[in-house]
Amino acid sequence: MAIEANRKEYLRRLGGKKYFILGDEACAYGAIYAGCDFFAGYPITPATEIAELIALELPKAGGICIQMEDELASIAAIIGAAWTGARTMTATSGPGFSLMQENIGYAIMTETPCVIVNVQRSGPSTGQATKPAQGDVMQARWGTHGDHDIIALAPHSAQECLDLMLDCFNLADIYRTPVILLMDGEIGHIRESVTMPELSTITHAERKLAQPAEDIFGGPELVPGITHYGEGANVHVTGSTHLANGMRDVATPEVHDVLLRRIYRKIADNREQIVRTELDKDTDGKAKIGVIAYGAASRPAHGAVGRARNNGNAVDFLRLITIWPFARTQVVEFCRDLDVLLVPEMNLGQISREIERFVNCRVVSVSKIGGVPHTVEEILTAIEEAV
Amino acid sequence: MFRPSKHIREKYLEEEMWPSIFCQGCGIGTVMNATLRAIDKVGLDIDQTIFVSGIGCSSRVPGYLDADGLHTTHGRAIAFATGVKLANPELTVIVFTGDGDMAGIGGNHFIHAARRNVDLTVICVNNYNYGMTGTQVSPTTPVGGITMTSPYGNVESPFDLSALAIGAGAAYVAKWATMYPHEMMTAIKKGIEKKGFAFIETLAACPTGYGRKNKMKEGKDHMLWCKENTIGKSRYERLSEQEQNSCGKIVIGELRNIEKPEFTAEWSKLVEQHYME
Amino acid sequence: MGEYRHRLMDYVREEIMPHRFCVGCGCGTVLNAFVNAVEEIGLEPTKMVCVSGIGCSSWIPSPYFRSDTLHTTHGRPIAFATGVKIMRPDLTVVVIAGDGDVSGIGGNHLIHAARRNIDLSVFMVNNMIYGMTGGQVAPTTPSGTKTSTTPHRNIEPAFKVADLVMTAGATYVARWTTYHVFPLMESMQNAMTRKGFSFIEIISQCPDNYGRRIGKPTANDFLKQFRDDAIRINKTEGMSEEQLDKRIVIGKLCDRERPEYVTQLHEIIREQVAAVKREKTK
Amino acid sequence: MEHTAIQSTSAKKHKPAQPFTREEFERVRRVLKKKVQFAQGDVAVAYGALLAGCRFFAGYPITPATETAEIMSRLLPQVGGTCIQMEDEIASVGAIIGASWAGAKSMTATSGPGFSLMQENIGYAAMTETPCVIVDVQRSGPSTGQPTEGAQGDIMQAKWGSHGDYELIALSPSTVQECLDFTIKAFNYSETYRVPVILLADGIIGHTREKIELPEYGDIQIIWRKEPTVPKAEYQPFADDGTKVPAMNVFGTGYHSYITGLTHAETGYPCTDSQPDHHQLVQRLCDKIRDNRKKIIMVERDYENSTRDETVGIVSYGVTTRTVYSAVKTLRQAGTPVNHLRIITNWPFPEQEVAELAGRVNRIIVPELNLGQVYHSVREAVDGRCPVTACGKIGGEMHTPREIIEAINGSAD
Amino acid sequence: MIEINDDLCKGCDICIEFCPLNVFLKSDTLNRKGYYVPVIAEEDLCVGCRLCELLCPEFAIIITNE
Amino acid sequence: MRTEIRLAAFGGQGIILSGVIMGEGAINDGKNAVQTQSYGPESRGGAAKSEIIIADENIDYPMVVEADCLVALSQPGYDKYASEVKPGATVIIDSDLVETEKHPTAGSFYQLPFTKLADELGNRIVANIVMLGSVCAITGIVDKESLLEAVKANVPAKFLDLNVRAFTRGYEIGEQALA
Amino acid sequence: MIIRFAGFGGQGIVLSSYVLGLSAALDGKKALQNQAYGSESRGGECRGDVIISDEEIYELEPLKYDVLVAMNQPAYEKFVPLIKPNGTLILDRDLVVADSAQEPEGITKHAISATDIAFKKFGRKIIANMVLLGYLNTLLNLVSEKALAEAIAKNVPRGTEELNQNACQHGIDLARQEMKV
Repeated sequence: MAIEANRKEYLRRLGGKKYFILGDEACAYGAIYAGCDFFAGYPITPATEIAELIALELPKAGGICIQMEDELASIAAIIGAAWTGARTMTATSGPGFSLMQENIGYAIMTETPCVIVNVQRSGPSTGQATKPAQGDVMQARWGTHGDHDIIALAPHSAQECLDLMLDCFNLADIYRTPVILLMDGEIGHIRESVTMPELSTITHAERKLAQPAEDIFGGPELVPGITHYGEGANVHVTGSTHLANGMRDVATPEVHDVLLRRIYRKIADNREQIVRTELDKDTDGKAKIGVIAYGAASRPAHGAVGRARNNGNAVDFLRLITIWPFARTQVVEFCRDLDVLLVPEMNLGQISREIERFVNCRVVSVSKIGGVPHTVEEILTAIEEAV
Repeated sequence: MFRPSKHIREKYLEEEMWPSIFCQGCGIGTVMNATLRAIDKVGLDIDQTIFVSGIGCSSRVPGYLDADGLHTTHGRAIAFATGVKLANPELTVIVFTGDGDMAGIGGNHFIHAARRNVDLTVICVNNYNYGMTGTQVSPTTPVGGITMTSPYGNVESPFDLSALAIGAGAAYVAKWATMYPHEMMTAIKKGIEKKGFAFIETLAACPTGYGRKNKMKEGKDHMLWCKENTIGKSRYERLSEQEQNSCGKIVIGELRNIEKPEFTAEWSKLVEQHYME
Repeated sequence: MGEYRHRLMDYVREEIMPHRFCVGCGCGTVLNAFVNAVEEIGLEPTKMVCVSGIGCSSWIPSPYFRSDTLHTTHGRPIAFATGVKIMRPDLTVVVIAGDGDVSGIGGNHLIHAARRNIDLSVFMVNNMIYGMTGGQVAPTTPSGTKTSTTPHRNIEPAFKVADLVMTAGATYVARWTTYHVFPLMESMQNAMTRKGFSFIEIISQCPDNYGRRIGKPTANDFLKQFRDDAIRINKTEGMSEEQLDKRIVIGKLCDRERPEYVTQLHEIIREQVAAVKREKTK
Repeated sequence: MEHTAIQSTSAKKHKPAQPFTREEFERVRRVLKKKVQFAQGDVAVAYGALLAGCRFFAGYPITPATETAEIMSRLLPQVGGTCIQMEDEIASVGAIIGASWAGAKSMTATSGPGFSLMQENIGYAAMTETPCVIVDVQRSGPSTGQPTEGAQGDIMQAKWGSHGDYELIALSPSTVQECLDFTIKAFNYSETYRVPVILLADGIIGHTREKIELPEYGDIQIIWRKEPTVPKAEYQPFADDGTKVPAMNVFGTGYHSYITGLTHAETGYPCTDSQPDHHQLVQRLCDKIRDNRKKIIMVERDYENSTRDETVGIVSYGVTTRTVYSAVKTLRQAGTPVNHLRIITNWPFPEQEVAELAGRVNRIIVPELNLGQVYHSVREAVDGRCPVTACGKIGGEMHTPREIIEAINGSAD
Repeated sequence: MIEINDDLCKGCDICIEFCPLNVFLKSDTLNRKGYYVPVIAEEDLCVGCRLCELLCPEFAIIITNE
Repeated sequence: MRTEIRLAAFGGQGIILSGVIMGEGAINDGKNAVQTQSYGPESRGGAAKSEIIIADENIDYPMVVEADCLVALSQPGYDKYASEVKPGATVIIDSDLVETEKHPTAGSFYQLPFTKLADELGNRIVANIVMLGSVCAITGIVDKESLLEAVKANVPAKFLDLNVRAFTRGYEIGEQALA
Repeated sequence: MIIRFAGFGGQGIVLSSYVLGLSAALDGKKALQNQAYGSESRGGECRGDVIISDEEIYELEPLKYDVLVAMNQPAYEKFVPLIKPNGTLILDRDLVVADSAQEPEGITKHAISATDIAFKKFGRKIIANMVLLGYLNTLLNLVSEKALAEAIAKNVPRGTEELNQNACQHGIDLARQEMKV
């Protein structure tokens, strides 16, 4: 979407600067770059820093930040704001994310573009409040009731927190769906060098607008155009099963079937357009061992792969940037010639189970919980054991 | 007024957990102190006293006590406590909570429990901000207050928690500050003895959080501020209407004490009528 | 449809009329009063956003009122509306929902919005019951009443929601019934034209799921009671709480001024944007 | 008289249902009246709960689960229990956890949107090992979807809906009688393993009326949580006695236990800074279910003696099973050998049982009232042994037997 | 002039009960939904106070100035 | 022997209760029965459907595939389900609320004034019980006494007499129609 | 190079690690900074880690480190065994009683009276961390002094820039003296 003048002014000042900042803070800057107009949140460790920086900086760029009375209200407010045409987001962590589940379902059902950042911490329940984890991966996919699909991305560095925010907002607008940035407390709470991009290098996807009198909840396209509030179209938005024109019809099975399958397919059918991975193939191309990781766990994993190669072992490495929809094709391709696949994660093996569904090689979950990320050494040991 | 606290310490504190996580000058300790003295005065059987809390600094209190404690999810302490009380009405249930926990995320449970008049004693440490997460704006942050999420000054009006409790129907409501520990203790004692929903709001310092950002760097700064900015209920009532409107002070004291049917007692009557022999 | 067209049909989504409220349901009357109020003040429905939650009265704007409408999750309409209002302060944002929705599950959002004094008009249709799910006890159900989840009797006192909202800090609060349609309409006009958080509690009837249980099976039973029990706020002086408990206090309960939330929020943004500009020119 | 009903059942003994005496049971039976009834699934759930000794119910109205709350509110006072309608679902699950610690077997019932709201506190119950039963009468979602239509769309949510790693137990009934029986089972599992148990009913079975028969004393087993036997000073509320399920005290009995959703040591006190402690705790929470999967997992097998090449497999659960029974009969009459595996325990997932089926059939189809959820778990368990086809249906109507037969005939191509 | 739309009416009788001048009367005509709709008994009595119009939950009554 | 009955009406006409009574009647007969329903979120006036399956054996699939008997108390209900009946099925409609000349495939077709009859009895709320009586007489699926017992067990005590009269009246009309 | 600062909350531990990491970033090196602290805002266990490297940094929370700056006794006792062989230990002599038996063999140990200096020379105990930071940096030649000065200037409370710079400079001087010796 077009950037308004105030924000251009603000971003021009930032462009090219290098900051040594938290992943959380980079995420907040990313949101400002992405044109976030409205942020609503509620304090929760370790995501609070996002809200704090946004509260400080977003007004300077002409955007609005509000702290709501709880997480339920936060996501409700950003959905409401999204229907006025605003780019909106909230940020939270596990317990707050659990509270948001009902309204995430609402955003999916009403095809509301918005971004939800979940800085994952060690659970279940309040668990280790200040410690990182990757335990909400499956929750991001299945946390709300009923059938749906979802887009979720996982950054592995502070810089990527910024970069992926742009992707999140763009994907949300392109596919008219809530997008989840699955950060983790580790990446959120490390400080690294982050380069603020030049304004000219930023691309903003356009939210497709519906033609007058066009249906905004159906029609021939998988992703219908949207019409915002206040334009005289008398838009009707409901989380109940609805017809293409937005009117509620909760009794006709076909209406539900058509609606839900389209909402599901707009992500499933576009999987290849959405999915991003990062591949580091062993130069020999003979590797029989592979490692797949994402987010914080991918850092030591990548380091361990490098060390293993130095020790003379051929190992391939694939990093999942997009977690949902699942990078099925890429993972199957990656594993085709492997004997063993290692999947280090900071949970009890959530994605490794997902991978197991699609590949034929042996999948070893290198899981670690308790709020401390893997060390390079630990993953290296796992690789060497696999050899 | 205070006797040496050794007695209280030995009687009620869980040694293993001390020292507490509270910052220097934090008001929570004072409130806990007053609470334990009140319990002692009432002569509660500590075995039959359950402490329930949510999430936040003040919600850590039950962890420091040698008693049954239920440290729950954010904002839900009163809901959990309702379950405890209803399942076993003979227990004394005390909820320890903070402004953000109780009136922010948990505001709904607060007003509904007050309406139902469930026999709980809710002690709310109001320190004007979310302290544990590092000083964010809360529903009690004064207008203009600086926090990490209101860096340009808070534009929202704060709740008067006690007024809200009265509006929702609480049977006993008192507001004090850590500046007035003895009165606070008496209020908590009356609250515990009250058959019904009792709410005791205590204004407290958060020197590291709200205090530091708002010129009350030390615990005592807040206490002095309270001295300046509060007025006893009876004195307030003696003022003319005009004076009341212009004095700009926080009214403290026992704000409400009424009798009304209590939930578990009413339920017992119901059971009495319908119990199938 | 029928032999004539109602003069206010332009304001409703005619294609889905007649509406689906039960016989004699007060929601229809509230919709009627609301549409009249909108017409009376000449408000363009295209300059309005109506937000509602889950429950029978949430259907008043959604789908029946022809404006932009947001039909949200249970209890959350005020939170959704907050987002809409902040981003589009120029639009009139109205929340119409029921007692269970606004003061039951959504009580927290209600008191916080009142505290913030955000420029919303909240019209709460209080039929004293959860009607859509078939008649369960609500926070507004009078004590002693038998409902489907208090089959023996309700032992909880009812919320006086308007009074609660007042203590939470709302700047305009009124209470009317579905019998008092003319003052209700006028009050709605006031609410929608003033700045700040306005709350109108509309005591309404649910003949089917509430009335039948309490021996008031028709709308008229309720309306007669509303007519007889109602007492204007200015006539309550000197009455004891006990006496008042038996009556329905109607009228404007408060109308006061306090800075409005969204205006101040936007003020901060103007200041900060200006500060960035100054910094640049420096 | 028993004004004391509340007190005698909880305060004095602190064991509302333990021992669940014959006298108590008979009282419940008297309250429930006729032995053979024509009742709804939701009602049967309430009956099951009362027979299992449930003495506390907290809920919030939601279609299609409301009837359970209505029955509980009518009958609980008659047996001396307590029922409250809370201000929302978050509070409801909070209250039942509190009540469980105060010594009552407790339950709530909801549907999709409410279930989503409960997720945070379900995680709390898992973390604090609080026995409680949550009934999710699934309806068509996401969001408000089709409120009055049944569905099976919350299966994955039941396992993954709260944040972090945890295990719980979920059962799905297919008849009204099973709504009753499995609710009793749910309480037994929850007391045995100190875990929240989800009864995954659905709007169809919840609102269907069928013949049920109430059990008599001695017909069923009622289990009460393991209580501490060590002296109070030595008691640690989360210490593993070798079974991975710690003994549980009740509030007000002088054990002075501290219960927190934070990562805690065996004493119950928080220790959020230690990686090994967290690992040990969460691993145990998961293992206590995983290690006992043989005892927990229930399936129903209907296998034929036929060669693998010609046999088709069907995996079903919940109400969909009813259609499959019909389809299987027709298929067999037409000469198609079918092996039917019905999953009763949805979580933990019966991986071995599904794998075993995969070894007997040339393909498996999974009919369910969603876009394919258990299908994923089946495919994972089958692990390439045979092709697996999803056969999802959404919109609020059940598959017809014909649709399943067509899906099977279609999947052969 | 009073107009009643029979198709919209659900026969709740509010207009009959609360018309200050008893303009309406219950009929024995069932409409398509099975409700007995009101009829205008004494149109001349109507003073156009619009109470029935506003009270009607169904938008079934309209008073015009004629 | 499996018999499928479908009742279609507006919400509020009491057909869900009718279904319950019919099912319970079958249970009283010693048979198995399943009763299901669907209705919109509004309490009154929406489309409502109640289905009963009665069989001697266990009932697997609990839904109606092709109805042996359709009873329609509303025009939309009739329009929607008229075509989904077995060839030769019994179709019964309320003559005041459903307009149709005849049913194309029905084996037998009855137009009976349930609502009117109920009004004559003094309360239209018992139209559903009148209907039950007629259905009982016409189809004979459930024994009359068993069904009457179920009626008595499911109506408020103070309306017991009215309901019994309604049932009896319905039964008479049904018998007359058969004749 | 992996450096851990450890002490209790309120000693400026996180700030020290942040300033050092930022300096390295300003020098154009790869730098990663991480912290851990308990739930309490003050007085709890607190640590800040910095990793400085010319190459990509993969390790997020290393188990062993090259340098430990210990600012209280519990931190010393907890982390001293985790110093790599040939690593460096720097401690605040005023707050830590060293016990050689616990220390891994081969490490180099430096002790200065940072808190005492901070209080006596500059009147503020709180800037002991700056003394240690300057000392550490010069001793091990981690980042350029220019970058360090810039990082300090940007991140200490307004009005205390000079004080902090002076404290840091004092640490630098201490190290220089020591190295000359």
